[in-house]
Amino acid sequence: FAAASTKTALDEISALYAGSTGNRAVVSFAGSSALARQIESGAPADVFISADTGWMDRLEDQGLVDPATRRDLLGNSLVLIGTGGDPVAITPDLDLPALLGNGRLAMALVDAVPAGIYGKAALQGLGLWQGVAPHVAQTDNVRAALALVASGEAPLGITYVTDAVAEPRVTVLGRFPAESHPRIVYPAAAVTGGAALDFLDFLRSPRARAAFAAQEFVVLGDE
Amino acid sequence: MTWLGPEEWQAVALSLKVALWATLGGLPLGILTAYALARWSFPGKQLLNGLVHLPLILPPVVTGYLLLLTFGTRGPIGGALQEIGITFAFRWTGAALAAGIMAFPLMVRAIRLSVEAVDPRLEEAAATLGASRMWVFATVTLPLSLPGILAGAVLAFAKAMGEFGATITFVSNIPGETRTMPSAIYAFLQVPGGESSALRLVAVSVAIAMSALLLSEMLARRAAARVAGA
Amino acid sequence: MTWLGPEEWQAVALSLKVALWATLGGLPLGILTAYALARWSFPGKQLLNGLVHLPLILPPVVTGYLLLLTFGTRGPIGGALQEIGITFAFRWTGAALAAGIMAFPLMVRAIRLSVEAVDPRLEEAAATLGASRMWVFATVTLPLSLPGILAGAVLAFAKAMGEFGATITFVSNIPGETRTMPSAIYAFLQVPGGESSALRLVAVSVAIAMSALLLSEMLARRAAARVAGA
Amino acid sequence: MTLRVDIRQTLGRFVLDAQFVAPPGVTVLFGRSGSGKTSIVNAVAGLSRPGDGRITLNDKLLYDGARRVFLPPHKRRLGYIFQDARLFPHLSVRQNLRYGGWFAGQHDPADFARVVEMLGIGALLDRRPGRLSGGERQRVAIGRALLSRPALILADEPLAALDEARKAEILPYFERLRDETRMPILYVSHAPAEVARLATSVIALDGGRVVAQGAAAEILGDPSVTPLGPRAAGAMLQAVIAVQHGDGITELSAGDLRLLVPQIAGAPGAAVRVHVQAQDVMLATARPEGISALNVLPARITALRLGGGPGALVQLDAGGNLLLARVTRRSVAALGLAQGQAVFAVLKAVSVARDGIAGAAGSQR
Amino acid sequence: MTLRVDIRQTLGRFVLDAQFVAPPGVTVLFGRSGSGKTSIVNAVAGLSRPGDGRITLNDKLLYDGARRVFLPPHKRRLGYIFQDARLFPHLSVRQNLRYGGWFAGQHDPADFARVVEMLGIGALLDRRPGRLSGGERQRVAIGRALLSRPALILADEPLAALDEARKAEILPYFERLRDETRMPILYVSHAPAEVARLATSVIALDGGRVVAQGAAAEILGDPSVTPLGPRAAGAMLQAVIAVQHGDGITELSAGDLRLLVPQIAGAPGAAVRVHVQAQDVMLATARPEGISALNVLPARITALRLGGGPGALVQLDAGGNLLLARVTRRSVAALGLAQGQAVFAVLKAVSVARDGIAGAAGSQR
Ligand SMILES: Nc1ncnc2c1ncn2[C@@H]1O[C@H](COP(=O)(O)OP(=O)(O)OP(=O)(O)O)[C@@H](O)[C@H]1O
Ligand SMILES: Nc1ncnc2c1ncn2[C@@H]1O[C@H](COP(=O)(O)OP(=O)(O)OP(=O)(O)O)[C@@H](O)[C@H]1O
Ligand SMILES: [Mg+2]
Ligand SMILES: [Mg+2]
Repeated sequence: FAAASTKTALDEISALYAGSTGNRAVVSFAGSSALARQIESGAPADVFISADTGWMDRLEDQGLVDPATRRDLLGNSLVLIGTGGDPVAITPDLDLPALLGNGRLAMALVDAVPAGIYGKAALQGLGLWQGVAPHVAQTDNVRAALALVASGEAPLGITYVTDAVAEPRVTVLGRFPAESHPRIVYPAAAVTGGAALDFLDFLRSPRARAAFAAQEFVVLGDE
Repeated sequence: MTWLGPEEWQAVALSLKVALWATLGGLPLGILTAYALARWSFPGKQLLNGLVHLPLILPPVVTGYLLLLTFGTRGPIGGALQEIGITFAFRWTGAALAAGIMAFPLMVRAIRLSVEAVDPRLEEAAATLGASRMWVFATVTLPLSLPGILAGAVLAFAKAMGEFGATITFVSNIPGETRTMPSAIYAFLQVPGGESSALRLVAVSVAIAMSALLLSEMLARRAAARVAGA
Repeated sequence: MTWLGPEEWQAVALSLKVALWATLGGLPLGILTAYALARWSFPGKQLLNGLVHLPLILPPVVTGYLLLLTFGTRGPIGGALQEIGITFAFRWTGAALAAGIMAFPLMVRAIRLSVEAVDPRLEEAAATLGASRMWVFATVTLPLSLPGILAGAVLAFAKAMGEFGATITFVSNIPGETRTMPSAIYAFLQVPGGESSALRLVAVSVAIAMSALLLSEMLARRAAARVAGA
Repeated sequence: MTLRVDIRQTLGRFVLDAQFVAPPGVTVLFGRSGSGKTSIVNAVAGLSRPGDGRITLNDKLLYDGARRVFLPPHKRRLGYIFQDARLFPHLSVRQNLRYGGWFAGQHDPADFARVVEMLGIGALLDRRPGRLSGGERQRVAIGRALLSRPALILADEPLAALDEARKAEILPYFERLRDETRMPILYVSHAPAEVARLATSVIALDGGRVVAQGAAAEILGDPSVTPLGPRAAGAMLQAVIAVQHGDGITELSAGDLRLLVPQIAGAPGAAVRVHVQAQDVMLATARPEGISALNVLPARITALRLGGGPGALVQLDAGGNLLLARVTRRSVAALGLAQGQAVFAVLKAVSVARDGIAGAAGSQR
Repeated sequence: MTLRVDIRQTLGRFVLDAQFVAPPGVTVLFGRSGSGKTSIVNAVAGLSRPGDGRITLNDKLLYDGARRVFLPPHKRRLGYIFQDARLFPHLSVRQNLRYGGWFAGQHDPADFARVVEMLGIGALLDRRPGRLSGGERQRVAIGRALLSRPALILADEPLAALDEARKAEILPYFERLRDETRMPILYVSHAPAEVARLATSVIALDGGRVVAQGAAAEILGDPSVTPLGPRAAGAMLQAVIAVQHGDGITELSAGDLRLLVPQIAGAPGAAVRVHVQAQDVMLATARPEGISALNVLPARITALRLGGGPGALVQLDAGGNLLLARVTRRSVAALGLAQGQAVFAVLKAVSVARDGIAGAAGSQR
């Protein structure tokens, strides 16, 4: 069970995994919250890769995942995107409302979806949230925010870098400083009673790392 | 009531507004489309029929995305409408449009079934009495299709109350503007422990839709009793 | 065809299976419910009516969540059913259940409208000719409700083909088991560059639903022509 | 086999309160439009539930308000011919006709063929009812009811939509049903000819109440009751065929009377029923000579009733038979007609037209 | 004002091919069930589109197959009384009645009241049609058509569902329409009494073709055509009221004839039309005495037609009027009847009953 945003990389990795071990990895992609609830309801999952730590913490509290196997698998960073335009430096001095004009700042749900939560935290950390809050258009996932920007509906948006680089119609205007928001991590853990520990290990193999990196994920590791 | 915060009340009010507009605004077009599909034959009829069903077939996200492309400020229709002052993007009107479009197939089907059930011999009788096609429609077909129109309206209203995927994709989720109940519920469900807040909103939403349902049943029963004769 | 990968074909086949089962499996219950709502009066009728509409009103995610809670392996009904060997959770059967439940209100409404339009005087005539209530239903009411049954079936099928929110929430998105077309489309849309794959699936899904629609229109037209007399 | 009806029912502002007994044979219900005929038939059929009362068919209880018995329509074994045909639009004519047979459990092809033939609907069998003409529809409805093997026939103006020729073809079938089965037939009709020809007993309704009931001969021959209007007043003679003359004339004998009528089928000795309309009977004080009327019958005036209008009804005893004659008051005065007087009743053979003659009730042919 | 119809139309396996002209007054269409009467009426109404032909009302072209003209029904200004009433179930009786008026643009309360009164539907005005009786429904349908201020009335068996008394009340209204307006009325009926009373001209249909047409007096008085069956054969006399006698007898004069009939309203000099049925006329070679029949008319036999059956039709000239008598062949032989012979036609006053007398076509009252 894996957060939907990891699909491209995980598809590739599971193919590699099948090739190298002969075992097939079946990956179910959905929102982290849905997956977590399903695991709570007894879903036949072996491995859970969450897009944020909250749901993983909850499962861990309930003893549904094996804390021993939990590790932070991936990292990501937030960027400000737009369609064309000059790069900006994202500092507390950034005048976002001016950049937006009448437009909206597209973000994922700032209280619910990880990318939104991180984005809000970053803006708050930079002291920009107050000014920009009334202009935020929230979507149910990062991709929808990206689509708003790509279609020109919103001049600016905040997404993961992994999403931004894959959409040719948007350009990255600036990266949020890593210290402006909590660390973005994708924790992975084995579901209690699940089998495929070797898959979890495989995720940290060099080939898997390469696949993740190709999608601009920051591969966190044992370093 | 104290158990809903002001923001939540705002979502309730907005949802009501959106659902009402989606229903009432869609009704004339829905009736027209249903009538055309039931009674006329014209080239492209099956195309229209397919088009009407499209929002049902497509995953809502796709519908929302398509709406964005056509009715967005840069979209072909959205751009044109904006010139005459109608904006959908990020407005509650857009939410109503999305809800209306998602509800449209349900509405059209219900009305069409009722129109098809109207005895054409009564329409003929009206014509011999001097009623033109439009008058026949207004005085005979329309009132006799009332069960379907009511059913269509209530289905559309219920659907509009529950619509989420297309809405949030098209007009996102802006508190007070496009943050309808389903968006709010969704947001609550995304965070660990948000279930109870979501539940309260679900309860309100169900209560509203059920009232609409009961109302429509009452109206339908009254209409049926009148037709049965007293 | 070469432009769909094997996984995608799997999703298409699965979606078809799920939608067919959701439609055909739901039909008997849908007809019964529609008939009961149209012709009987019993205590709790409005409750049943409300219950039927519930999946329409609730955001799909909520429906999916409720399904998960009741029909999941740890849920009260799901647990009981599992003991007798029926599992919904994370099986294609669960996807069919979710799609069927989401489509149920549409189906029931359409059938109910048609049942209500059947002239009760014909049912009376059948009774005087010796037909018991069940036979009247089978030989008069049912065939005369055909337009609504067809409409209900096609609406349900289309809805089932497009159903996503409740399905993914209830049974997740497991390739080959519960990964229907809409889920696959969703997954594609979640990742950078997946749009074109999503588009292909959308096209297939639309093509299938449209074929079903055309088929139903044809059948309906034939039935109508027969009733009009030849 | 007898149908007993005793019901009270309120329909909107209309109150039905009817008691009557329908013996075997045809019981004709008549009365003005809106007098409650269809409402009664519906109650007997079980399509409406009276507020109170009791309906029995032989010893089968169909409805009892006090004991809360209500036999559902499909258990009543009825053949109901509706005023509005109510054919099943999704079934072919053939399937419509066979519908009742499915539940009666048997299908008799000979019977089917006979009914189809009589109703002239052979060419329609594979059509659907949608585009049938009004009369065709009604004929199919008649066939459907007859073929359901009912224990009781309810016919609500079954022939109103039909032309005279078709009526003349179908009426004998109802006569045969009346004569060959012991089934009660409740028959709503406004047509004097049908009433005269079919009725075993007659029930007149007005405003939901029974205002007159009795044996047909009695009611129709009673000068004080002219329920169907003066044209329908007349007497019913029970006769047997005496001689079949070669020139298309049949000689009947009724009591001491000999009556010449246009040819009717039947061997000598066969019983027939003749309805002689009062207005077709002329009275003469002396035997008229050189007239075209073939029947000049010696008779005695037994009653004389002057109406409010210009007419008068004269009841006669002609050779032991009751006859009615309708004349003007002026003639009563001119001829000095009085009770007990001997007169001649003059009756044209052609006046006793085909539709006034019928196989008698209970005759064994 | 004249309606001209010339149409060919194929309906399933039924082929309609009818040409006729309906002059002002009532044109009665009759023929067996399924002979195409309703199909013709529908074509005139514009509810079906014939394959070919032409329909005109006066100089207004309603349909022309060659020139592809088809006037939609709502522009034809029709009052169509349907065989199946077709009331609007969602409207009250009052609204049904007023429906046509909305489009005619005027509502005449006096007219409305008069029609409601005549049809006896005053008590039903606020009800919906759902639970009306069959006859009530038909009466409302008649009212609805009459109140739409039509230029042409199409009546498809309008009175079939009604009782005799009600018929007798409504028939005069159609007569008045016929006599007071120049509107053509196309009237489908099977009832000889209605035909005799209303028809200005008559069209007989069989299998979709016109088999006989002409003025009513001509067709009904022609011994070789008995379109409604022998009972309906008869002659139509044009008469004027001569004397109103005190005893409820009205004396009419027609040509050189004096005729006594039951009282009919009208001042002396008023024109009336009398239908004398052939079977009500008795022939005598010598003037009979002491009989109840009030009319003994000297006449001369002008034609004699022996049918295949036991009957014969005798055409008479009585004081310049054509009369028909139906007698048995046996009487023809017994009395030695022959063309040219002088005889007496004996006719009971009561035989010329109310429904055989009507204000004459075109009379100015
Ligand atoms: N659309 C149609 N398709 C096939 N057959 C038709 C159609 N319309 C009429 N007919 C047939 O044409 C014939 C004439 O029908 P029509 O209704 O004109 O008869 P009618 O003279 O009015 O008879 P009735 O007195 O029974 O009402 C009937 O046999 C009928 O079944
Ligand atoms: N359910 C009802 N509610 C109100 N009024 C009713 C109802 N059913 C019948 N009536 C009225 O009761 C009266 C009797 O109706 P019914 O149908 O029995 O008349 P009918 O004798 O069959 O007349 P017809 O000869 O016109 O068919 C009518 O005036 C009718 O309008
Ligand atoms: Mg009736
Ligand atoms: Mg007809």
